[in-house]
Amino acid sequence: MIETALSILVGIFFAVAVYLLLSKHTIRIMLGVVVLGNAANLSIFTAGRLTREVPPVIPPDLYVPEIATANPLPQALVLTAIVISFSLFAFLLVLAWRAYQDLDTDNTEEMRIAEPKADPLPPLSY
Amino acid sequence: METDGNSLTFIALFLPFVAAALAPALTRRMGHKAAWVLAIVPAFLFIHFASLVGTVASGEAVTGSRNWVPSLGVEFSWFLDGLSLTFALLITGIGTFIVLYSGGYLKGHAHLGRFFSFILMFMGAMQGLVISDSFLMFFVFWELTSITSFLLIGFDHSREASRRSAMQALIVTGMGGLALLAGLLVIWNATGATSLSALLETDNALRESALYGLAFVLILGGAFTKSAQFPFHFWLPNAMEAPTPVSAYLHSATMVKAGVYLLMRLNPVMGDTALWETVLPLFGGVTLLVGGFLAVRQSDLKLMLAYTTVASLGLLVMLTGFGSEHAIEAAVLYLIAHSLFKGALFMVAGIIDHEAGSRDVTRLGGLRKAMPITFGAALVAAISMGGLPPLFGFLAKEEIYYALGFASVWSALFTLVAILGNALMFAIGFAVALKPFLGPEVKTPNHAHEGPPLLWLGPVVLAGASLLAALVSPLTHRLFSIPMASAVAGEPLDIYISLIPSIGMPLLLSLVTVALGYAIYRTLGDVRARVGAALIAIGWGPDRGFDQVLRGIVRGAHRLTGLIQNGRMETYMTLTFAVIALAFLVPLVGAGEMPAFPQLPVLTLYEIVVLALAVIGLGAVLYADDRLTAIVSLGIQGFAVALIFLLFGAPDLGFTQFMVETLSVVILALVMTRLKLAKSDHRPTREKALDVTVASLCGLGLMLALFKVTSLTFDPALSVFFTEYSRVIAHGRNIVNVILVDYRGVDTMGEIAVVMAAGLAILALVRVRLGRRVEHAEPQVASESRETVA
Amino acid sequence: MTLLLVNVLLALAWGGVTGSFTLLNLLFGFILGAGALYLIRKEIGSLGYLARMRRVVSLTILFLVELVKSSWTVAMTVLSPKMDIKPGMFVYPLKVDKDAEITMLANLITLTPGTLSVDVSEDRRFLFIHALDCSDPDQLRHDIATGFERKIMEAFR
Amino acid sequence: MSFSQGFLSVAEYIGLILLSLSFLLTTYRVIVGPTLPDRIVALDMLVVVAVGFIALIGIRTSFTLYVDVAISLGLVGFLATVAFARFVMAKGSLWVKQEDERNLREVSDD
Amino acid sequence: MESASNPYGVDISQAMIVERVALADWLLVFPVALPLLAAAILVMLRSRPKLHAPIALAVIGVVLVSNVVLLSRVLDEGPFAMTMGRWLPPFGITFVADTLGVLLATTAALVALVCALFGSTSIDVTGKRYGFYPFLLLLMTGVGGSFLTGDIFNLYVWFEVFLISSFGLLILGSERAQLDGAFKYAILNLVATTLFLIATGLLYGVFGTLNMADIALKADGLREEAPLTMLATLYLVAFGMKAAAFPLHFWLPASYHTPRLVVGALFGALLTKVGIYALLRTLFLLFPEEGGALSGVIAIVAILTMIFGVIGALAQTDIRRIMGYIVISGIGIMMAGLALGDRMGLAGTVLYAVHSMLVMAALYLLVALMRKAGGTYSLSELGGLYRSHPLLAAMALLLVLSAAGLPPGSGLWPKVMLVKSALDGEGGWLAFAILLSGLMTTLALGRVFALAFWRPRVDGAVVPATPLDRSGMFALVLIMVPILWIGLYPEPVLAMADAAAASLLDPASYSLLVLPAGGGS
Amino acid sequence: MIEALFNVVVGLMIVGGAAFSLVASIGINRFPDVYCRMHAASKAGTLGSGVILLALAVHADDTATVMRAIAGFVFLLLTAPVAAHLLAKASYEAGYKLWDKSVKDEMIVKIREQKTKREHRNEN
Amino acid sequence: MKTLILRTIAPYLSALMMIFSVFVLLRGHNDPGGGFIGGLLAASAFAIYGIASGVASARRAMRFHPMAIAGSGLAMSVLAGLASILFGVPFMTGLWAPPIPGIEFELSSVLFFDIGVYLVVLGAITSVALALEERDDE
Ligand code: NA
Ligand code: NA
Repeated sequence: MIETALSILVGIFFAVAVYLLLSKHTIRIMLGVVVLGNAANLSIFTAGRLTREVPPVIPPDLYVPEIATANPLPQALVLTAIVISFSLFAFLLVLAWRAYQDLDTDNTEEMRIAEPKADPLPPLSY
Repeated sequence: METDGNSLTFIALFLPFVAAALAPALTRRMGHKAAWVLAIVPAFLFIHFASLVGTVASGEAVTGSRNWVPSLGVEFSWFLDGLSLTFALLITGIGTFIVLYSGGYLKGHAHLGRFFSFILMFMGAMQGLVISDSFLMFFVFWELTSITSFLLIGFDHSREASRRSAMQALIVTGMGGLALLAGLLVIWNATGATSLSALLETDNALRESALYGLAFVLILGGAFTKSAQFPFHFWLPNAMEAPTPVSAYLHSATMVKAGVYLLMRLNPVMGDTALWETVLPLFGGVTLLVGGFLAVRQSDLKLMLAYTTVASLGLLVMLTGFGSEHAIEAAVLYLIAHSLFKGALFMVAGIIDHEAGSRDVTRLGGLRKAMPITFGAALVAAISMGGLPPLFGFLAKEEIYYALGFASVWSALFTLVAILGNALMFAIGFAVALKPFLGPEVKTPNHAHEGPPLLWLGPVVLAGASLLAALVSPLTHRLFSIPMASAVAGEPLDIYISLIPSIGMPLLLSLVTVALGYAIYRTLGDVRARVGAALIAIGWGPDRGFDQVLRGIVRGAHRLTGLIQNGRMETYMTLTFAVIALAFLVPLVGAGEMPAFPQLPVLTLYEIVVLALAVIGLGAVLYADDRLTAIVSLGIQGFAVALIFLLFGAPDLGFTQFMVETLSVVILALVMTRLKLAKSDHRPTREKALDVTVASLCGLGLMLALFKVTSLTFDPALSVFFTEYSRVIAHGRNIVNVILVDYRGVDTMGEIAVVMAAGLAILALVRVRLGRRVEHAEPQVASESRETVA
Repeated sequence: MTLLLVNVLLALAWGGVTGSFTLLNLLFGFILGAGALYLIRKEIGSLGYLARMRRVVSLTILFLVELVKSSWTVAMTVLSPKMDIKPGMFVYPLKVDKDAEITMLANLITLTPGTLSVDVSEDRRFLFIHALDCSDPDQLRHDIATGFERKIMEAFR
Repeated sequence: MSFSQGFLSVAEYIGLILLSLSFLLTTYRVIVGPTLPDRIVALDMLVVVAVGFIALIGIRTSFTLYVDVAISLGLVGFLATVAFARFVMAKGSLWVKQEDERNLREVSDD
Repeated sequence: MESASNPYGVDISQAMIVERVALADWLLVFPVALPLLAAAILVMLRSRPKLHAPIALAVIGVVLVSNVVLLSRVLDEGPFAMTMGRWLPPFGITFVADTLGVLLATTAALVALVCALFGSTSIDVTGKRYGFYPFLLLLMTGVGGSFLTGDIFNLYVWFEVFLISSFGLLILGSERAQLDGAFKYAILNLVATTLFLIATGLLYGVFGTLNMADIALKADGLREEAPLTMLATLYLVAFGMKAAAFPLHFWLPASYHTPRLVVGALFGALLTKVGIYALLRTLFLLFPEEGGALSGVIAIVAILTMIFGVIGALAQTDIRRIMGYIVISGIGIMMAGLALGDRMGLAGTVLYAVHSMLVMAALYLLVALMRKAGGTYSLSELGGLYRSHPLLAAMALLLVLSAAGLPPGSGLWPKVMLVKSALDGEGGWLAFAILLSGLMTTLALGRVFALAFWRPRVDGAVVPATPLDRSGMFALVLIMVPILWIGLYPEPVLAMADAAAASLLDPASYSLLVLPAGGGS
Repeated sequence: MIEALFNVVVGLMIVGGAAFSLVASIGINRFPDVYCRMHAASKAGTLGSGVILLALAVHADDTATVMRAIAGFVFLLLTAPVAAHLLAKASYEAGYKLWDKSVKDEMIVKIREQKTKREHRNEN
Repeated sequence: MKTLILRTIAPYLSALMMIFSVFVLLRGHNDPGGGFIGGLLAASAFAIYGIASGVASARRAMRFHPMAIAGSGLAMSVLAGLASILFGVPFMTGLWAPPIPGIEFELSSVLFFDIGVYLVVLGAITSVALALEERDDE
C-alpha cells in the first residue's frame, strides 16, 4: 500500500498548512496557502490510487497502452487544481503586499480597517 | 355561487389600492377637494356591500374565489357572512366619512395626497382582512393593516414620538402577525383547512386536535397584540401620534378590532373550551379595567378616547370569550355601537383640536356656542357610549348585563368588572363630549368656530346612525346583529333587545353603572390625580419597558456581535479549522467510518528520500526564523512534491508543479523586494498549543480519510474509458492532456478563466493605488524607453 | 544575411527538439524562429556572425577539455580531508570588447570549475573573477588570455 | 537479463541513491544558510540535481518523455535564480545587516 | 462526422453520442460560454473602457433572454442534459438544465443585468479599465456554470471562477478597507474551496466518478463500506462556509461592506446562494441518507445563522454592514429548508433563494443610492431622505418589507412555506426561529427606515433633493418589478420552486435523465 | 553487443554524473563562503546533471530524444554560468564579504580605483 | 538589472525558451506538455527578458498588452468550443481536419483550444511578472 505513505505525508502537509495559516503574519499565511494547495493536490493524487513510474501516455506504436499506467484522471484534476491554486496564490500574495503597503502592517491583528476595533453603538433613539 | 356581486367583490378588493395609487396625483390637482372624489370609492364599496345584506341576512354566505397560488393550495377567496359583512360595512361606511374628514382636517397639508393614499391603502387592507377566506390571504391583509398603520402613525415623521409610536405599533402588531401566521399554519396542519369557510365546516376537528393548545396560544398572540389586550395595550394610545382621522379610523371601526374579528371568527371552532372561556375573559377583563383607569388618568381628548378604546376592546374580548349566546349577542351589539360612537368622538376630538388648537380637556370649555353641530354629534355619541337610551349603546349595555348576570361567582366577578369598566367609560365619554362644550368659555389657542362640512359630516352621520340603529332595532337586528351573532356563534341566534327596557337585573345594573359613572365624572379631576399618583408609584409599565427592551436588544446585539465577529482574522481561522477538523473526525468516529490501520508500504530508498525531502522542506518552512529562509525552504517542499508526481507516473504534473513552484518563488521574490523585512512571528506558548492542536487534528483527519478511501476497491471505469479512446477517437497519446482539452475541456476552460481573472485582478492591485487615488500611469507601449543601458 | 543564418539555425534547432527533420516541420521551425527573432529585433545587429565552424569546434573542444580537467581538480579539492584552498578575487583585463564576446568569455570562465566571473567593470575593460585557488593570479590571467580569449577571437573575428 | 542490463540497472539504482544523498546535502545547505545567497545557491543547485534525477528516471523507466521536464526545469530554475539575484541586489544590503546582527547575537549567546 | 466508425475501426457509438444535438439544446451552454467570451473580448478591449458597458449589457441581456427561453423550455418539455465533447456520460462533463439550476441561473442573470446597468454610471473609468465588466461577466460565468453543471469537479472549477472574479471586484478601488476586507475574504474563501477540492478528491477516490448522476446511482451500493457521512459533512462545511453559515460566516461581515456597492449587490445576491445551491445538490442528490442524518446539525446551524444574522444587523451603525448581516440571516432561513428536507421546505428554500438574490441586490443598490442622497453610510448621521427622495423611500419601504418577509414583498411566500414545512414536521423551533428572525429583521430594517428616511437629519440640515443618477434609479426600479411580482403573484415562480424541490427529492429521475443507459460501469 | 556496450557506458555515465553531483553537494557544504560554494554548485552540479542527460542521449533509441537530451545539456550550459554570475555579482554588490582567509580581493581595489578616477574626471 | 552578461544572453535565451514553449505546446497532445506548461515557459521567457532588458523593451517586444493577449487566448478557446455548434455536436466537441502529411501535429479545434490556453497563461503570467518588475524598477 504505497498510498499509506502518501496519506501520511498528506496529513503532514495539511497540518503544516493549517498551522501556517493560523499565523498572524501575512507572509506565513501565504506560505500556508502554498502548502495547503500542495496538500489538496497530493490528496487527490493519492485518492486516485498510485502507480509507480508508468505515465499515462500511449506509446507511438500502440493505440492503447500495453501495461497498466498511472490513473490519468486524477492527474488532470490535479493539474487543473495546481493552475487554479497558483493563480489564487499569486493574487493573494500581491494582495498581501498591497495590504502591507497601505495598511502598514503584515500582522492580521492590526488589520482592523474593515472591522474597526471601536465599532460605534448604533443609535438607540427612533 | 359565482354571482355578479362576486365579481364586484373581487374588484372591491383592489379598488382602494387603485384609489390610493391615484390619490397623490389627484390631490396635486384638486387639493383637499380630492376628498370628495376619493370618497366615492369607499362609498361605492359600502353600497356594494349593502346590496349583499339581504342575501346574507337570509343566512346565505357570499363566497367566491380566484386562482392565486394553486401550488400552495392558496386561493384568492372571500367569504361574506353576517360577521364579515357587518365589518365590511363599518369599514367602508366609516371609511367614506374618514376620507372626507381627512380632506377637511389636513386641508393645505403638503402631503395630503400621500395621506389619502395611506388611508385608502389602510382601508383596502382592512376590508381585505375581513372578507378574506383563505388563511394566507387573511394573513397578507392582516400584515398590510400593520404596515399601513405604521405609515399612518408615522405620518408626522419629523417628530420622534411619531416614529417611536409607529415602530412600536409595527413591532408589536408585527410580532402578533407572525404568531397569527404560525397559528393559521398550525390550524392548517390540524384540520387540513386552508380557508376560514372550510375551517368553519370542520366542526370539532380543531378543538379535538392535539395542536389545539398551540393554535390557541398563537392565535391569541395575533389577536391580543392587534386588539391591544393587556399587556400589549401600550402601543395603541401611543398610536395617537397619528393625525386624528387616522386615530378615528384605526381605533373605531377597524384595525384594533381585527383581533376581535379574528376571535369572533374562530369562536365556532375554537370556542367552547375551558381554555378559551378562561383566558379570554380574564385578559379581556383586566384590559377593560386597565384601559378604564388609564383613560381617567389622561387629560388629552385623544388619549382619553384611546384608553377607553383599550377598555372597550377588553370588554369585547371578555364577552367573546364568555361563550354564552347572550355574551356573543352582547359583543356583537357593543362592537357595532362602539364603532359608531367612538368614530364620531374621535372626529369630534379632532375638530376641537383643529378649530380650538388644543385637545387638553382641562383647557377647554364653553365651545357649545361656537360649534353647535359638533357639540350635538358629540353629545349623541357620548350618550351611546354611556349606554343610555335611546341610542344603540344602550342596547349593547343591556345585553351585556343580561349575558353576564350573577349566575356564578365567575360571572358575578365579570359583572362587577363590567360595571366598573362601563362606569369609567361613561365618565370619560361625557368628559370628552361635555367638558369642552359646557361651562364658561375658555380662551383657546385658536379662535374656535364651527368647522366646514367636511369635518362635521362624519360625526353627525355616525352619531345619527347610532340613534337610527337603535330606533329601528328590529331591522338592525335582522339585517346586521342577528346574522353577525349567528356567524360568531356558529349557529343561528336571535336577538330581541330593543329600546323598550325590560325591568330586571340588566336595567338595575345599568342604573348602577350610570350612577357610578356620574360620580366619577363629577370627581374626574380628583380621580385623575389619584390614578396618576398611583401610576407614578408603580413607575414601570410596558410602554417604557418596550424602549428598555429595544435598547437592551441593540446593546446586547452590539456586544454579542463584537464578541463573535471580533475583526481578528486569527479567531476566524481558528474556528474555521476547528470546524473542519471536526468535520473529518466526528463522522469517522461517530458514524463508524474509521479505517482499519492500513498496510505499511515497501518503499525504495530514493522514494524515501524524496518523501523525506518533502517533510524536511515543510519542517524548514515551519522552523525558518526569517521569512526569506522560509520562502526558499518552500521551494524544497515544492520540488519534492514535483518529484513525487514524477515518481508516480505523472510527468505532466511534475512538469507543471516545477514550473508553478518556481514561478511562485519568483513572484514571492519579486514581491518581497517591496516588503520591509521583519522577523517572523513567534507565537506565545498557549496560542501555539491551540494552533498545534487544531492543525494536528486537521492533518490527522485528512490522513485517516485517505486511509479509509484508499482501503476501498477503486472503480477505474472513467480512466479505462479515457485510455481506451484517447488515441483512436481523440487523436492524442498523452491521456492526461486529452482529458484536459477534450474529455474534460470545460474544466480547462474554467481554469483559464481563473488564470485570466487572476492576471487582471493582480494588474488592478498593482496599478490602482491609494493615496494618489488615481491609477498608476500605464506605460505606453512603444513610447520612450526606460532601459538602464549604460 | 546573418539574421537569415541565425534563423536557419533556429529552424534546425526546432527540428532537433521536435526530432523531425521533414521539410514542413523545418519550415514551421523557420517561421517560429523568425517570430522569435522578431521579438528580439532590437537586440540583434551587434553580433558578428561568421561561419568559422572549425574554430568554433576548436573552441568547444578546448572548453570540454578544460571542463573535465578542472572539474576533477575541484572534486579533489572538495573531497580532500583538509580543505586547503586559497580563494580570492582577481581582475582580468579584457582584450575582447564586443558584448557577445565578453559574455562568452565570462561564461566559459564560469563554466570551468575553479573560476567564476563575478562581474564586468562598467567600462567593460575588466572582468572580475573569483578563483578557488587564487595563489597565483598572474598565471590565471595568462591561461585565460592564451586559452579562451584567444580562441574566441579566432572563432568570431 | 544480460550482464550489461544488470549493470545498468544497478548503476541506475546507485545513481538514484547518490542523487538522493545529493538532494539531502543540498537541502541541508538551503536550510542552514547562513546567508541568503548561500540558500539561493543551494536552491539553484537543487534544481540542477533535480534535472539529473529526472533524466535518470527517464533512463530507468525508458520513458524518454521525462527529458522535456528536465529541460524546462533547467530553464525555469534559471528564472528563479535570476529573480533571487535581483532580490539580493535590491534588498541585499539591508539583509546583510540583519544577518550580521543575527550572527553576532548567536556568538554572544554562546 | 456521423459515421459510426472511425479510421481506427473503433465503433464510435460506444464512446460518443451519435445523435445530432438540437440547436435549442445550446441554450444550456450560452449562460456560460457567452459571458466568458464577452469577458475575453472586453479584456482585449481594455484600453477602450467606454465600450465595456454597452457590450456587457448587450451580452448579459442576451444571456438573460436565453435563460428565460431555456427556463420556459425546461418547464414545457422537462429537463434535459448535454454532455460536452460529445462523450457519453459520465465520461464527458454533463450540463443539466433542470428547473432548480435554470431558475437560479435566470435570476442570477437578471441580477447581473441590473448590476451591470447600475455600474455603468457608478463605476469610474479606472474601475472599468481594471476589469469591472470582465469580472462581472466572469462572475456570471462562474455562477451560471455552477448552477448548470452536473459534474462535481466542474462545479469546483466554476466556484473558483466566480471566486477569483469576486476577488477582482472586491479590490477594485484598492481602498484600505477593501484591502483589509479582501484579505480576510480571500483567505477564508480559499480555505473553503480547498476543502471542497479535497472532499471532491476523496469522493473521486470512493466512487471513481465525478458525474453527479453517476455518484447518486453508486451511492447506494457503497453506503456500507464508504465514508459517505464524512463526505457529506465535508461538503456541508465547505459549502456552508461559501454560504456563510454560522460559525463559518466570518468572511462575509468582514468584507461585504468594503467594495463598491454594486459589487456588494452582486455578492450579496449571488455568491452565498451558490453555496446554498451546492448544498442542495450534494445533500439531496448525492448523499440523501447522510444528508438526512445531518439534518439535526443543519437545523441548529440554521437557527444560529438566522438569529446571529439579525443580531448582527441590529448591532451595526453602517448601513452597508447591516446588509451583510441580513444576507447571513437569509442563509439561515434557507438552511432551515435544508434541515427540513421535505418538498415544501425545499421549495421554500429555492423560492427564498430567488427572493434573496433579488432583494439583497436591491438592498445594496438602495444603500448606494441612500449614500448618494444622504452623503453617509452611518445610521447615526443619515436622515431626511423621506422628504428629499420620496421615490427612494417608497422603494426602501417595499424592500424592508420584502426582506422581513412581509407583504407585499417576495419574502413572504418562502417564509410561509418554510414555517408550514417546519410545523408539518418536528421543526417547531425552526418555525419559531424563522418567525423571530423575521420580526427582528423588521426591527433592524424598520429602524433603518425610521432613522434614515423619516428622521430629519441630526444636524438639522435639510437634505437637498438632488436627483439620483438615472441608470441607478432605473436599475433599482427594474429589480423591484420581479420582487413585487413574486410578492403579489407568486404562483409561477413558486410552482418552479416546487418542481425543483420535487426533483431534488427524486435523485433517481435526475440520474435517469443524465444517464439513460444507467451509469458508467 | 553494441547495446551491451552502450548499457555499460550509460551505467558509468550515470554513476559518474551522480557522483559528481554528490561531490558538488558536499562542496557546497564544505566550502567556506558563498563564492566558493558557487564553484561547486554551478559547475560540478551542472556537469553532474549534464552527464546524466548525455547518458540519456546515449541510452535513447530515437533521434528526437537524443536531440532533446543534447539540447537540454546545452541549455544547462547556457544558463548555469549566467545564474552563477548573477548571484555572485549580486552578493558582492550587496556586501557579502569574501571568506576572511581569502588571499586576494583585487575587485574591490579596482572598483575603488575606477571610482576615484571617475570622480577625478568629474572634478576636472 | 545592470549586467552586461545577462543583457547580452537574455534575448537568445528568451527566444530559445519561446521556441521550446511552442514545441511543448504543440506536442502536448501526445507527450507531456500542452498549453498550460507551454504558456508558463513562454511567460518565463518574457519575465527573463523583462528582468534583463527592462520591462519597457519586453512590452515593446510583445507589441500587445499581455492582458489583451490573455483575452484573445480565452476568446480563442471559447470559440474553439463553440465551433461545434456548426456541426450539430455538443459544445467542446473536438473537430479534426484531415491530417497534413509531414506536420507533426494535426489541425483541430482541440489544438486551437490548447493554443488559447497557451495564450491565456502567457498573457496573464507575463502581465503579472512585468507589472511587478515594473513597480520594482521605480
Ligand atoms: Na447572499
Ligand atoms: Na463567496
